[in-house]
Amino acid sequence: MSEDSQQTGEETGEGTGQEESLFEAPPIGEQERMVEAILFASAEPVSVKELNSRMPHGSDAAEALVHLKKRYEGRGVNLVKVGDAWAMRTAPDLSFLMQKETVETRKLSRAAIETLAIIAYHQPITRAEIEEIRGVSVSRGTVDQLLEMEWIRFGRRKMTPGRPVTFVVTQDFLDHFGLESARDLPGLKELRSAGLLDNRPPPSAMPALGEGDEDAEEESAEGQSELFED
Amino acid sequence: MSEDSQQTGEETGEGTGQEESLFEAPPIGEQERMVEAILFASAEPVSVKELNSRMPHGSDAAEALVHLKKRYEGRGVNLVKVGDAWAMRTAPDLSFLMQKETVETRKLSRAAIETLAIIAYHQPITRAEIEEIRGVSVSRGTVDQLLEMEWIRFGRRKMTPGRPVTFVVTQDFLDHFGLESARDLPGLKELRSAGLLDNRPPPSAMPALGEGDEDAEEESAEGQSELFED
Amino acid sequence: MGAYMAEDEFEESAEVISVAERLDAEALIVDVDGFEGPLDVLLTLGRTQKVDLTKISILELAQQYLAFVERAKSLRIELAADYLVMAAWLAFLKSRLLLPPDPEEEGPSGEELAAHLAFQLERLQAMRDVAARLMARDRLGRDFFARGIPESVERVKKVTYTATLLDLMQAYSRLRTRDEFRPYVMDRDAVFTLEHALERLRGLIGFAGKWTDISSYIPEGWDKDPARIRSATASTFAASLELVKEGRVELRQSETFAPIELRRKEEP
Repeated sequence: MSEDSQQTGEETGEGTGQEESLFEAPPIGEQERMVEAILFASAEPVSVKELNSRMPHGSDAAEALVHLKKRYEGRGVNLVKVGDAWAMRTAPDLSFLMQKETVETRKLSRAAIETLAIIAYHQPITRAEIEEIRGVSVSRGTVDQLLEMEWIRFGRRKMTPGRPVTFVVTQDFLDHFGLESARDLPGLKELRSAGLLDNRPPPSAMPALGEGDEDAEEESAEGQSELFED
Repeated sequence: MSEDSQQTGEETGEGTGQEESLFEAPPIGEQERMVEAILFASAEPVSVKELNSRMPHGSDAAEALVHLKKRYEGRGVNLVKVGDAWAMRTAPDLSFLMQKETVETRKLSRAAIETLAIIAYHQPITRAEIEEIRGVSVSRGTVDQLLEMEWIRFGRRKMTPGRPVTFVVTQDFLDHFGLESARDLPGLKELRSAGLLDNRPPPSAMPALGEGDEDAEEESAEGQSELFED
Repeated sequence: MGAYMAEDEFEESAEVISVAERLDAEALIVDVDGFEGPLDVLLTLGRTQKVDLTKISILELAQQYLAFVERAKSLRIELAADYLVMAAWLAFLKSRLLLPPDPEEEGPSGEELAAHLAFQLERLQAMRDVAARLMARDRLGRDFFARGIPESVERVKKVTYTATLLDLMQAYSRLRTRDEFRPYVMDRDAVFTLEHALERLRGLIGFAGKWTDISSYIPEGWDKDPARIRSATASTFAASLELVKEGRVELRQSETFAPIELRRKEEP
């Protein structure tokens, strides 16, 4: 190794050197350490010329860089060339580590929970069928959100004209809601006996002016905003 | 390694189901790369806890650190422990290569240096105790300067009359002086075995130097042992 | 401890001190501001004894200190109160050390006081020594260095959505309840189109190997209120006729008003 540096020493050393003979260039392994330390600590990329000027006389930064680059290949930090200078940089595939996530938990929107409920109770179900039950169109955003959460996924296509895709709930969904299977969801009768269905309007009220209608209005407004979200 | 991850595709782990692999810890080699990247990116020491919180679920930063420390042994940059955190630092033997002129080292007064050493070796220590050791009152400016440099901070209050505040040294202090912990302070053992770190209360007729000398009496050796005990 | 000397020795050395000490004291006084208090002065004076701090003669030191203070006074140099307090105390200590112990007297003996002073001096010296060692260590930014281009950690806010089983069931029941009370609303919701019915039947006839009442093909949600039942029944019936025409199903009715039944037509 030291023979190599002896050879290459001439070309790099020529500009600066009056003390050439006094000091022998450090072994290339040492030079590699030096380049490593300088690049690590420098606030800016460092050129080969500057490296040579800071390293002991007779050093060959260019050669040390070749070794160092190899050493950092595939590591969490890589040696990269920036213009005609060199710097150490985090490996691009690890850039996600330079982010600190803060997680905020929010309630699912009403549109999303309704869509989810319909899928859970009727799976496999097409978008048209969901819309049919909800009485309003289902925005892409809502479905995408549920897909992204991995609470629903695509099921088999329906054997009907257009072969529409269906949606089914996932294992994650079952895990989240503590269900063995979607069949374990309580039926309408059970919901009613559990008092979950008694939000019915009083019999005397005019249905058209009742809460059902309000609902529909509210929902369509919601539906719209969903559409503009994405 | 990187070829492998290419093969196994989107998720971090090979192996079983898609949902499961999301929560499978990356291979230890990958974890080592991650710790490397995070520590390289930070000028400040990073605690194991923080490393774990930034790495994928199930990672074991402590183990990755063991591997990484080995990898950087004898390199131009080393992995060093600072309190309960870790940092990458250039090897001290290469200091001659570094550009010191860019680093502003603030001149510390003799009083400040002495006060710092007394705090480091006697922590947690009250102002009165520092004064008892130095035989002179401690100026506000001295303590303020050390606080401002973040080399000392307030510790717990002493359970003595007046519940005086105590001072302890910080992680920055350890980092600056290349100490893994306060136990590694130079000469600590000798001082202790010579009884020079004992809290020997002055006989009652001794002159009081500085203010609150009264509560110096109560100080048991218990205070010291907290930080230095292994 | 060797903190003080025998009396006869002292008498002798006191003479010596007064000569050598005058010069030292003057040198001290010149930069009295440079001292970090009386203990610092005592340490400096102690060094003139040229012995290990553990073997220092406290009596001699007291003598030296008192000479220093006397000298300062004669030079009309104002000493801080701390220095004078120490002088008074050392004078007291000196008398304690020189006079035979008075059994009447309370408090610590002269030897105890001297021992503590020796301890204080030794401790202060030790602290100075380790302070110097500390400052001589390899130091961050001087001997070793941190990353020159640190990368900042970007804060990312991630939102996760959640819902409870109760939310889910309430949402579903809200939807179903609304359907139950849809009958009076004359809107297109009460119309089950022929297209819908055809779509539905086509999807289901694969399973209709046996004769099945076509009313069982009416979708859920259309079997509660009369208007919807009517619409769904009509369109399902029409759709089944369409499928008969296509040759895909067979229909039968045993008598008037009996259920109309449908069956998949077997492949020839």
